[in-house]
Amino acid sequence: MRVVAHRLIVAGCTVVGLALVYAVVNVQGPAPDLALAVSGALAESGVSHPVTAVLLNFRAYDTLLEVAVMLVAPLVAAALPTTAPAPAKPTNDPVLQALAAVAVPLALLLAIYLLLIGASRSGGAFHAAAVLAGALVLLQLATGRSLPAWLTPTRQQPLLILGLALFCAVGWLSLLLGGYFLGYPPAWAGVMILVIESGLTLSLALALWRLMP
Amino acid sequence: MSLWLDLLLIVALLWIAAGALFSRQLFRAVVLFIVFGLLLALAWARQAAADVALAEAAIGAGLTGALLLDAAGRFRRVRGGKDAGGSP
Amino acid sequence: MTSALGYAIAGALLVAMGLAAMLLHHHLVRRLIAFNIMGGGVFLVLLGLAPGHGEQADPVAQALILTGIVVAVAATGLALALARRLHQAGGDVRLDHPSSREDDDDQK
Amino acid sequence: MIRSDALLPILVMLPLSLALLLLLSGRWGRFLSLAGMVLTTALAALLLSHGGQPLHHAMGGWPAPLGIGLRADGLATLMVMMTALVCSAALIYGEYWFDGAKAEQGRQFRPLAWLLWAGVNALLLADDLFNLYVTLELLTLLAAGLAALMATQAALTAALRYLMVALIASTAFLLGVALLYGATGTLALELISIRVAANPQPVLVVAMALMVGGLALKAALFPLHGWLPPAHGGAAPPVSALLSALVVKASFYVVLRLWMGPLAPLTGGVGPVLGVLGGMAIVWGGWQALRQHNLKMVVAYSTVAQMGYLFLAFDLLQGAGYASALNGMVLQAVAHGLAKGAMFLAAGALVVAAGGYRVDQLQGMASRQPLAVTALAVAGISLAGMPPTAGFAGKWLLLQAAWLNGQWLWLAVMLAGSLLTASYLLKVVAVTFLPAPVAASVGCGQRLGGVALMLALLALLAGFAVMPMLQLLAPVATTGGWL
Repeated sequence: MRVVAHRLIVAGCTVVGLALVYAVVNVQGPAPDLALAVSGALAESGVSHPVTAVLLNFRAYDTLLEVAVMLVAPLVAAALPTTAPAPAKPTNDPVLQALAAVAVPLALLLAIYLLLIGASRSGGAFHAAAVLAGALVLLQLATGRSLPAWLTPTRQQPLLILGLALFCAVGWLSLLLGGYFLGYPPAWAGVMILVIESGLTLSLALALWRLMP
Repeated sequence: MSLWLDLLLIVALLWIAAGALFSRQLFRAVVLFIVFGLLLALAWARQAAADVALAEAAIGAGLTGALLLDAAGRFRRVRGGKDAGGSP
Repeated sequence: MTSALGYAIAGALLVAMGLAAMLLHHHLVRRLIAFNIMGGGVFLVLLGLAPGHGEQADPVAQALILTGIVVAVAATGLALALARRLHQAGGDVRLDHPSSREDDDDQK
Repeated sequence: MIRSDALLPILVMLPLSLALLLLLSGRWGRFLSLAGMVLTTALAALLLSHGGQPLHHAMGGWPAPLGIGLRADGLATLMVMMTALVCSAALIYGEYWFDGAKAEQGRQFRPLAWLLWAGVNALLLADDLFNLYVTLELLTLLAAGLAALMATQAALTAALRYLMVALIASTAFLLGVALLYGATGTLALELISIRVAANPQPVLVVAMALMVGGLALKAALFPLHGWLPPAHGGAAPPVSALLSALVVKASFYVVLRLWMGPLAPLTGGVGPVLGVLGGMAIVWGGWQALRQHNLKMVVAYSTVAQMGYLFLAFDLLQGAGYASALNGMVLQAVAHGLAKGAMFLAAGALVVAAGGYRVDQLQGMASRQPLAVTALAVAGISLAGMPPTAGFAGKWLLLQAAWLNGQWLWLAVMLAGSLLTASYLLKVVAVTFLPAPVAASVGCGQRLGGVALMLALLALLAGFAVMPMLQLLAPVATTGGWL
């Protein structure tokens, strides 16, 4: 019975795979007019890197909702408390500690660098946040502590929602001034994007860190 | 020349993915998944998608890999004493 | 252009392989590996088919994939948070049907 | 001065911003939530007052192919209003349900429920394919998190199973998005419709199968419904109401949107498939609901059956019956949302009062929990499609469509489904009138039942608003939505 089910699954997935390959090979694509539209509007977007322009200006609303998605997991995890958080156990590994002493400050610098160059080259809030979260993981592994003790989960809440809150605030402001949602004035777009991205870096780093057990 | 490199990368991607998906040992599967993430980052870089390559390496391979590694260790002994990972 | 198509085909195959693994395995960690590999395959298709432009890959497709990667890690994190709680409550993280629980799917 | 079409982003941003505020506020959360409820429902009513005139807002001020649009027509407007009513009822109910020992869970429920409200509104108003994907994922993760909120082993297992199924479905949907993007070079729904119509490539059938299949899985269409009863039946009652009334319906709504828009030239062979599966869902779900001994499982299987009507109707969406079928579908979706929400809320009240989940424990409830039993009965009348409810109007229009198209089999299946619905609900309601065996009862106020009754009465009242609702839908029904 079970073997039959397995064979059926394998056969079904083979059919799916063939159908997908057929589709992928035969799709006739149109002219790349959307990419041209992106380069055409790039000058008004406040940044010079097209991917950042799409993420934080042209399709910023997607990014806003995505940050909300990112918020769900830490919130649910907080709502389902495990009985006792495992006591932090510092690994007394001198190599790891030496590594952390060098790598963590470097990661901090790298995160700031990634955040700032996002406007003109590959980088931005998501990459910076991932590096920052990685640094926190390393710190935790090496020393058994990462965030300062006073930053309890309850007190992390404002930091966790900072990025989304900034995003919303800019959106409300643009609406209340009679414009479109998240419609930045071109002169201010660069600054607005940097402010939002800075908040996002901190919040996303914390959210990613909180996914870790 | 570069076409061969792409072809090699594609074969490696599929090969490593098969290992990550169907390896008998859970731990090995997770490690292969991390390797897959790094190869995928390489594939993004080959396709001139630098932003995606960076994110894939940091988030796809790094953070997801770390999460899965922890989980593999945590859930290796399933209730009832059976070893779900299948490792000896 | 041909290599873009090659990556897209690889993506299609990865999706099919991931789907098979997702259906064949019951252990949550294995399913999450499969989910993430399927996701990688979808992203390969997305970029491979995206209308290209110049020396940089389609910026819209790149932005969509970045969003997708973050959503995938959020889903993985949520699933593992639920699983840790379930594990603690004495539940089984192999989400198979109760009737087939005597089989150990990883020992076939 | 605020633009008039700013209403659309505000309908998303107000619930989202409130969710953030609720995460920070302690004691004031309850009042904040109440005020937000009134405000958001008033805004939904304001959208209703536009009378189905299509509203459009370009997010970021970037017009469609480059930016993301929000759009509201009569269909979206009705669904936004239904969402407001169900969310309000669930939130008020939550204030009473999560008290005492469950107060901590209640503090977590509030922001998550508000995020869900924002997510549903975002999905209903989305005019962009990838944006639809992001909102679907937001709803999926929220639904799984909310279903797990009770933190029992059964609830956690059901939530994880649901999450795994839903993630496969999301991946399939996203692959469909990738194919459509590759074929049309755009994500704006209207532009995709135009380009697909201009060049309906056969490969797009694969994209369609992936998207419709993924969404059907998320909407628990037979035979992919197995995850639903444990997840919806095992959650806290206000959560069950949100999941059954809104989250599964969101997936159906996306199918309908795509069906009338981008996928319209490709739907030919798919309608009958959805019709058959929907018909089987009606019969199988109804039959299972009749067999259940657990009250919440009766209600959960009823969702499987009622979603069957919505999918069966895709096969009626053709020929002479097109307009009737569309109107019937939307009315059925709205009526089911209100009635099913009320039913889960009433079931929660009865379970508390009876001290158990079994139907046979409900004896004597008609006198002890009159409000909850009335809510159950009124909601049941709407679900079974009896006049004068909106459920009646919806099912009547669906029958009319089947009649006009000469699809006699579907006519028979839908009538049989109504009989099944009436039987399982009558069975439950009848038990509550039996004399109670022992007087020993768990103390429980009437407030939970009262909230459920309010929502049930709204389902009844919607029956008197059928004509205005059809007027709202008229432009959608004649033009097929986008074009």
